[in-house]
This record gives sequence, C-alpha cells and structure tokens, in this order.
Amino acid sequence: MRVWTWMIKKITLTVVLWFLTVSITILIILATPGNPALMLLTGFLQQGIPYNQAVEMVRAYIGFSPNEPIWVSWLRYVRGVLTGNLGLSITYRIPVSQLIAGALPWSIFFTTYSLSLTVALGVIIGLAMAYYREKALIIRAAMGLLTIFNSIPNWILAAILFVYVGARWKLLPYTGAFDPGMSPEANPLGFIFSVLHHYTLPVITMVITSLPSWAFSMSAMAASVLKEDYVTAAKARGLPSRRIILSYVAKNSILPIYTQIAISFAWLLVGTVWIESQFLLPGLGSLLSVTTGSRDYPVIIGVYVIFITAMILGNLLTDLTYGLIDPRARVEEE
Amino acid sequence: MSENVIEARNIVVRFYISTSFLKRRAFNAVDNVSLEIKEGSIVGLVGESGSGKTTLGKVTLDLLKPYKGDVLFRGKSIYKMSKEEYLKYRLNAQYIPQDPYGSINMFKRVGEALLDIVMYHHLAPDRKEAMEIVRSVMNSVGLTPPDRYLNKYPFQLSGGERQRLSIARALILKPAYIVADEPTTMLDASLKANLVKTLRDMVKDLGLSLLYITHELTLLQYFGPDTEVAIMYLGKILEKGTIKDIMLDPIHPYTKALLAAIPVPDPKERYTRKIMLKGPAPSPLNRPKGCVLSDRCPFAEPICKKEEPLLNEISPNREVACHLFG
Amino acid sequence: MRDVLVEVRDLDVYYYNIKVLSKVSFQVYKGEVYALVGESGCGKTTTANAILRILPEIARVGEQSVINYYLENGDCINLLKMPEKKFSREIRWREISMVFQGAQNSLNPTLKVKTHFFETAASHGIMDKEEVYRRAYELLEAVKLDAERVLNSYPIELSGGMKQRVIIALALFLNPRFVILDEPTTALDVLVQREIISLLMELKKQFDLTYMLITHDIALVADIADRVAIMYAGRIVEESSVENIFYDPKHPYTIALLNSVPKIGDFEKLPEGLPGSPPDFKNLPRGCPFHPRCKYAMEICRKLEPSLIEMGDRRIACHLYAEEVSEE
Amino acid sequence: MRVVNFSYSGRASWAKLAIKVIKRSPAALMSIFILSLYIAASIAVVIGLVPPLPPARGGWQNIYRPPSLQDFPWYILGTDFTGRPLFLAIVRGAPSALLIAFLSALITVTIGTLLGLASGYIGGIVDTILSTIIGVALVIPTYLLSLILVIILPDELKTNPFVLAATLSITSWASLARAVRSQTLSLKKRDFIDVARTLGFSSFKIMFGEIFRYMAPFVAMSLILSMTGAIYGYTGLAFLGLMPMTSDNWGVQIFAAIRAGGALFSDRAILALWSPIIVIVLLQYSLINIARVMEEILNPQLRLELLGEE
Repeated sequence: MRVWTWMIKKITLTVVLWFLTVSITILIILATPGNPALMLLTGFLQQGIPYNQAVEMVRAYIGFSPNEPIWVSWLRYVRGVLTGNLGLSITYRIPVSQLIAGALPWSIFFTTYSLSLTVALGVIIGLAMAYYREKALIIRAAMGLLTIFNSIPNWILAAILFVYVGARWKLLPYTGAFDPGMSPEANPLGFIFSVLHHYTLPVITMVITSLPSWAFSMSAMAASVLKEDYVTAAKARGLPSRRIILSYVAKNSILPIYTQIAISFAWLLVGTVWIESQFLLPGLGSLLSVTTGSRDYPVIIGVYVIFITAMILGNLLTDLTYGLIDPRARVEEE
Repeated sequence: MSENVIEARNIVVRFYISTSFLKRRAFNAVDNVSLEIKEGSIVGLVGESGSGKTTLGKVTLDLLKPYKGDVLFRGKSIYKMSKEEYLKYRLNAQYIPQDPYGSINMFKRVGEALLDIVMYHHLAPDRKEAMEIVRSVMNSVGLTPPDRYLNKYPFQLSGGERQRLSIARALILKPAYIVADEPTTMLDASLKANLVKTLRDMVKDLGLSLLYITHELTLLQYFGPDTEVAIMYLGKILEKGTIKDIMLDPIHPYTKALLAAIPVPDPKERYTRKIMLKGPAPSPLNRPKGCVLSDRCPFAEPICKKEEPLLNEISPNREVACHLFG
Repeated sequence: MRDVLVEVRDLDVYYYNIKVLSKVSFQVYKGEVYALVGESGCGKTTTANAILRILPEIARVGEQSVINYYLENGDCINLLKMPEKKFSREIRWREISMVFQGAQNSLNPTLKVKTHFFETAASHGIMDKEEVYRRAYELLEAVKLDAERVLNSYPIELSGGMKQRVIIALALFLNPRFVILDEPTTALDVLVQREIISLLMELKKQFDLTYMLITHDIALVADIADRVAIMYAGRIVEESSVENIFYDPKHPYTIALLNSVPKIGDFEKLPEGLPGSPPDFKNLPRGCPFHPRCKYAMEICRKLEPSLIEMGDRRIACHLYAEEVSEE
Repeated sequence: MRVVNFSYSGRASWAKLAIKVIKRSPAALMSIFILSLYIAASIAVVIGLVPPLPPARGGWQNIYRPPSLQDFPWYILGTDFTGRPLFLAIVRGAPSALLIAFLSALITVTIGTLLGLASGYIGGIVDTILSTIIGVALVIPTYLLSLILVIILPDELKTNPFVLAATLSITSWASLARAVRSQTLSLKKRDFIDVARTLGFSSFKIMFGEIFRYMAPFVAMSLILSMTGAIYGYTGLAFLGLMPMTSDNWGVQIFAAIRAGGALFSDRAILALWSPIIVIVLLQYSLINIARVMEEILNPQLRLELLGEE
C-alpha cells in the first residue's frame, strides 16, 4: 500500500507543478514589453484590416486579444491548452496542435535515442575513470578530451559536422530524417535503417557535447563510493572485482545522479532547436526555429508549452522509476 | 532570586513521523520531565541513545520548543521574557556539542571564530582588547600557547584540541549555565580524563552550573561524590540521586541493569555479570503502557503494565519511579 | 607449546612513504582471544587489514614482512606471497573473516540482506540457493534475529544492533577458523554492547573459533581477552597474558592506559591522563616514540628505539627493562 | 566586520599556492593566461585603444577577402560578411560577450544563493513557497524562454547588455538554488549552527557568516560555470539569426559564414567560420578549467592539502 500512496503523491504534485509552470511562463511572455498580440494586431492593421475585425483575427490565431487585461488572456489561453486548441499558425494557417502532432514523435525519438546513448557511455566512462583513477595515462588523456568536448557548444559542433562530415566529405547523410524514396508502409525495415542512418550525425553531436557532464559526475560519485566501508567489506569477502564494480560501485553511484537524467533530457530537448534545424530534421526544434524567423507566435508558444509538458513528464518518470530502483528513497520519505 | 539557575517543569517534546500520504504519528521523545539545576552545581543526565537526554538539554537552551511545559531561567520563564531579559538569558546559556567534527565551522580559523563572538557582542572596546579576552579563555581551557592555534583551521586540530576549542567558545561569554552533550565520547581514554578535569576546574573556578549529558555513568564520578544524577529511559526520568548513591546502591531495575552492563577493567570480574533486561529496547513509537520498562523488566508485576509509576522521594534528594519502591 | 594459527613477523606498512607499522611481530594461538589494544591511530586496524590484504591502494607492505597462516592440514603458507586470485578464493572468508569497525555501513544499502549471503557464496563456488538460504537462516537464528524478516529487508530498515548481528552472521557464513573483530561494539549502547559480547563468546564456543579483538576499550579487553598486545605509534610496546597486563603492567604507556579508565566507586582519585598529544607519524621523535609523554624517559630513550624483547612470559619494548633482561 | 587575515605569511603562501596549482594542472595555468587575453582585449576596446569598425562595404568582391597586412593587425584574417576586417570585429565582440556572461552569471548566482539559503534555513511556509518557485523554474528551460523573450523584445532592448543578461538567466538560477537549499538543510542540522544560535547570533549572521562560508567555494565555481552557460546562450541565439546582424556577437559571424558565405561548399569564408568558433571554444575551455581549480583554491582544507601544510 505504501508504494501506491507515494506514487499518487508524486503524480498530484506534478499536475500542480505543470499548471503553475504553464501559467507563469504565459504571464512572463504577456508581461514582456512588445506583447505578441500587439505585434500581430499592428501587422493586420498595416494590411488595412479594420480594427475590430483585426482584434477578432488576433484572438482566433493566438488565443488572446491585445486590449484585454493580462489575466483574462492568461485564463483563456490556459483553457485553450487544456482543450488542445493552441490557436492557428500564421505562416501555415493550420491549427498549431496539428503541426505539433506531426513534429512531436520525431523529437521524442531523437531526444530519447541521444539520452540513452549519453547516459550509457557517460556511466561506463565515469566508472572506468574512477576505478583506474590517475594510474592509467589514457584516463588523464580522456579527462582532457572530455573537458574539450564539454567546452564546445552543441550548435557549433553541429555546424562543423554539417559542413565538413556532411556537405564536404559526404560520409554521412546530413539533411532530412530519411531517404525521400523510403516509406514506412512499403519497406518498414529499410525505412527504419534509413532513419537511423540519417540520425547518426545529429545523435553524435548531441552525445559528444552532453557526455562529459555525465562522465565527470559519475566518476566523482564512483570515487567517493569506492571509499565506503561496504566496498572494502565486499573485497574482504572475496567478491570478484567485476561483481564489486557492478552491483556495489555502479549501483550506489548511479542512484544519486539518477535525477540528472531529467535535467539532461531537458538539455537535449532544448538542443533540438539548433541541431534539428541545422540538419533539417522534422521535429519541434526545427518547427520552432523556422517559425521564430517569421514571428509565428501561436506556434512558438504552443511548441514551448509542449516542451514544458514533455520535461515535466520526464521529471515525473525519473522520480517514479527512482523510487522503484532505490528502496532508500521510499523509506526515507516516510 | 531562586537558587535554581535553570528549572525545567513537566517538559513534553513531541516529534512526528509521517506514515502515509496525509497521516502522521506523534511520539513523545521527552514525556513530562522536570529537572532543577542549582547555581554553581553540576547535574549529570544519563541515558542510552534515544532516551531523550539530548532533546531535554536542547529545550533548556531554547534550541527546541517543547510541546508542553516551561523552562525558567533564574525563576523567570524564558518564553515570557522581554527582549533584554531574553538576551541576558541567551548569553548566559551555552552549549558544548558531542561530535568534535560537526560542532565547529571548519572554514573559520580558531582565532577568527573566537574574536568574532567577542566583537559581535561588543565585549571589548577594540580589537587589541578583544584579543586579550580570546587569549585568556584559550589558556583557561588548555589551548596553550594560544598563538600556536590562532591561525590554524579546526580540521588541523586533533579531536581533543577541537573539544577544548568548543569549551573555550562556550566560556568566552562568561555564561551562568552550560550544557555539555557527551563531549568526551569521541575521545580516547587518556584524553577523556584530561577534558573532564578541565570541565571540573571550570565549574569550580567560574562558579557556573553544568548539565553534563552522557551515557558513561562512571565518568560522572570525577565530578565529586555528591553530583546530582538523573537516569533517563525512553523520554522519562526513572531515578534521581547523587552519583555515590546511584553507583553504590542503585534502586531502579533499569539503573541496576545499566551498572551491571558496564565492563569493568578487571579480568576477575569477567564471569560475574549477566544481562538483566529481556530483549532489545522498543522504538519510541511503540512505548509500553504503564511503566516504560514494563516489557523488559525482570521484576515487572501486573500493576507495572497498567499504571505509570510517578517519581517520588524515598529519602532526601533520592527519587525513584517504580511501583516496587513506591 | 600450543599450536599457532597465525604468525606475523616484522610487518612494516607504509602509507605513501610514511611508515605506519614498524616490525610488528606476534603469534595468535588456536582457540584464544588475542587483543590488539591502542588509542585511535596506533595502527591496530592497519595490522588487521594487512592480514586480510585489504589495505588501501596507497599502502605498501615491507618486503621482508611475513604473515604465516597454519591450515587445518598443518602446512603453513605466507599470506603476503599468495597470488590474489588464490588468496581470494581459498583464504578470504573461508579461513579468515572480519567484523568491520563501521558495522553500520558495511552492508550494501541497495541490496537485501539475503543477496549479501548469495553473492558471498557464489564468489566461492557455492551455487546451491536452498543450501545457502538454509545456512544463512540458521546463522541469523544463532545471532537471535527474526531470520525470515531480516533476510528479506534492506539494511536501512534494520537498527544499529541488528546490523551488527547480521555482520557477525555474515562473518561466520563460510565457517572460517579465524575471525578478526575490529571495534565490534564502539557505536552501540552499553546494554546492546553487553548482548553482542556474550553472543560473540557463545559463537566462539559453538563454532570453535579463534578471535583477534581490535579495540581501544580497556574494560572490554579485561572482559573477553586471553592475551593482550598494547600498540603505540605503529609498534607493539608490551604483550602478555591478560592477568599480567592488568595486575602487573610494566610499560609506562600500559600503566597510563590502565589508570585513565574509570572504575566503579573511585570518587576521590581523578585519573591522570597522558600529557602531550597523540603521535604524528609524519615526524615521529627519534628513539622511543613514547618518550615525549613518558614520566621515566631517560637519555637513551631519546636516542635509541627499544626493540621488543622476551621477559619471562611477556614481551616488552622499553629501556627501563632492557638491563634486567641482560642481567638474567 | 572584516577581520584582518591572520596569516602573516599572506603574500608568501598565495605565491606558493599558485606554483603548486600550476604544477598540479598545467591546463589551469593555460586557462588563466587565455582568460587574461580576453579581458585585456575587452579593456582595450572599452578604453578606445581599438579603432571603431569602418562602415560596411557590401558587394561580392569586398566580403571574405583573403588576409592582408593592410593597417596591421586588423586585416590579418581578411574581411567578414560586411566587408569589414574580421579580426577587428572579433576583438570588438569580446567586451559584450564577457560583460553579458559575467552579468548573467552574477544574476544567476545571487538569486540562486539567496533563494536557496532562505528556503533552506527559514523552512516552514517560506520554504514551501520558495521551493515551489524553484521547482517551477527548474522545469522551465532557460534557453527556450530566453529564445522567446528575445524574439518578442524590440531591437534596442535586445542589444542592451543588462536586459540580455537578465533574459539569459531568467531561470538558470534554479539548479543552483536547489543545490544551495539541500546543502543548507544538511548544514542546518550540524551542531555548530545550534551553537551559533546559543551564542546569540542573528539568523542573518548565521546564514551568511556560518552557512554561506561553507558554500563560498561551490558558489564561486558555479559563478564561473554559469558564465559558460550564458556564453552558450548569447552566441547560440545569434546563430539562430535572432540577433540584429549588426551586433558584434561572435554567433552572428558563424551564422553569416554558413548562410551568406557559402561555407558549405567553398573555402572562401573558412576563416570567418573557424575564427569565431575557436574564440568561443577557447573561452569556454578556460572558464571550465578555472572553475575546477577555483574549488581547490578557495576551500581551505583542499588548499592546505595542496600546499602540503596538512
């Protein structure tokens, strides 16, 4: 019974958090000078549309109108989000929710694919760095290399790989998510292979730039766990070092940095804005970067709300699975 | 001016553990306990971990608000004091914690930490004067020569030296009342004796009163045979008396069990001692009704399980809470 | 001559290049409780870790140090020279096991108690789950625990006293002949201490064990030890039977240690502790390391370090007694 | 009350410390040198040692001209997408990058520490409110929100360093606040806080005199690390074309090199592509190394171990 109540507590907290986050962001956007609704209105007026019709159009597109008080627009927008109506896109003139529905799966696929690789590699490298520490020269070299990777912004790496590995040397596909000829119905296996092939370069960009933080925190955590009494006790009991590394050092190190998964998920999701647009991949990131150019506010804010929802779900998922893995979390909270 | 510097009356301290989503269960870490500390005297508070002795100590220092009960400083309740009166009480009640590592801010140099206190309370007109106070208090606790320690960080000191710094910090404001919470537990035997000697001289020379919290009964002997002692178990005081009476003529079964369990540094005594109490101590959450020891006491009778025995005086300043001696 | 189980000869240990153990030599006889006593930082735990070869990486053992262990069939092997794999498989936990000082933190917080037993058995080639579960159940009953519940709970759900008992059960799991007890009772209350001590003595009889007790608690030594070695600054300064040490102590440090322990009833005499501060390994004084704090320090003590010499049924390292031995 | 530093060996120990740090990690020395170059460049620009950018000269023949020695040193990297000297544009970009990075880091660290300390130490209803705010801010991705705000902000506000720094650190203080809060909670239970209270210290003094002193090394390190975050955001937004093309933002140079300069296929704009990249990566690299060494220098325990006085 205890685990169940703990879950309900977590879920209710998350829903409240979601509502608060969406509302606060909308309020910030509305409060900043140069309110998007006003921008739209001036645009329409310049096209000679009469005032009240223009106000009507603005409300249809963006969901809140320029002259009403902030909290009225806020209320209307939140109600719209709950009913799935995020307004109309100015550039494409189709409901924002449809645009997002098309782009969301790609971004989720891309982010989780990169996240799992980053975490896996980060944990392995972190463990190796802690276990061999200063002894092996390659570990010191790895430290140096990781620091360099850590200092390259992912959008710069994307640009370099795009220009050289993609455009110049044509080693890997560098535009689009799959070969134009392929279609999931005709040849599902070929389609999947082509998608994976197209996503190699973007995933490499994501993994290389977010791997260092994982490797460093993992190796710091593992180094401190190695000093714990229960590791010496395990060695004294004659446990093979393979067993000690896995179920003693790895297991006890991953737990404290497990919550970092949610943060990495958020970091990768935001990274899609640069990476997807650089490699012309379909997804929320490229949708956002395209519409920023044309100031398509309804889409921008709609994508933004979906991003936040994805991140909050990511947090919830990590908290729930964390509780299952580590008994201490459940017991401690009581 | 009543002759008690600190008096705790019917103190109840309630802690809560959240058992499920909204429900939480309360338990009394300290349950209706009274304690008087006369001016310039030493009182020993003895008990195992979880007995509530540290909690009671903290209540007398106003570090913890009791659920019920009152604490009086020189006859006046500290909860009904004016700002000036409370400040006077505050500066007169100091604390020496147990763990030498956790009780000192490791990033402040020794001299700087002590000087900070003096300057904060404007005990001296200028820095030179203040340094004199700092040096004299360091000498009085055995951190000699002071200049060797002024620039050191606490982690550069040994356990014993750190405890002496802790005492110096408590003394610098010349308080009337100090609570020492097991200051010697983390130290080796030889250092324990030196520290207890310093504490004893401090009480004699400065005429301040000391509440000495410990689980080592034998250490209290060094404060002189007529030191007041109270034995605590699961939030209740079971026996009060001078250390001489307690050691040589224990009355309450729990005190007897405690004395029986203390290892004696003499191989001949080896096979004479047996375990008196049955089973492990229950957690404070499910304390037995009636007498708290009723579930483990070899002499328990039906009445012990029903009615809680009250502390009553069986001879001059000798009190016991047990139906067998009521 | 009683048969020896473990013999340590000239054990030197260095942390980086600081010497923390200097020519430690002693013998532990089968079936006795041999106590290594000293204040914190004197090297007693380092000696135990050297025997079980779990010294930290920064530690180095001297070349000519020897730790001989006498197996059941009589032949004797130098534990320091054994290859790691063979040592791990045959000696660790099958012959020698250890109850650690921080018992509270010796169990893996993310594994259930029973997993600890399974993995220890598996790493010594015992795969039969039922057999392992039955043996673990039996041992936990022997240490007076509710075996069923404890086996299936996580370490965090157990109290300090219960964790201590689980550690003891785990130490006896592969029927070792020699068990090292490193400060088995320090973190426990006096009543719980009493129970653990009597439990350990019962188990010693029941499983015919030999104990090596590491502690700073003089009273505990008087309670259960047969022979006692007093250690100071990484050296054994005096070693003899428990009666000799308590009723006829010779070395000034032993005398000071005994005097600093309170006895029930001595209200008047305040124990005189030791002046000065504990030894600092980085700059140990020349000659006998104890001479700065010793009342009887002589000129020779400041120049020449006394070696551990036989004196009747006692071994002592102190210049006060050097002439006596040479006269005999 | 500023207490005079007791260690009369002040000068000597800091010098010895510097040598020890360098011996331990040569990268730290290199990073300090690199950072001082950036700072020197920024000061030079601010006090006018560096000439202003000449007027833009469009036309295919003017942009991305090869390096030349004409009025040395500004043309050594040739010209950029506006026909002006590339090296001069990059040097003139230094002050705004450093200023915005430092300002944004300052905002992040101040809010983060204050909120973390207050909610951790005061507890109760204050803690619940502040932790909800921290919880919300944790979920809102800084760069996304600043991206939107930058779109909405009118141009003249967009290039104002204070406004830009504020937008870049709108929620970046959240993770620091959470770390400071959990550290405060654990420190609050330690005995030396109880002692501070019996010594009559005010909550303010305890929070800043005792608790913050423990966290100072960590906060200093976070200050520098959040500078790298701000630089990432500042140049990244420009790379998305959200900054006015006139601004001296290094990201604009890279954006132009790829979009306008045809870096995709020709090497003509190769210098315009790689020089801003190297300038940004070097700055981030040196900041990360300095942050790592910062902890060792400011934490007295680690510092003394380093100096061997331990």
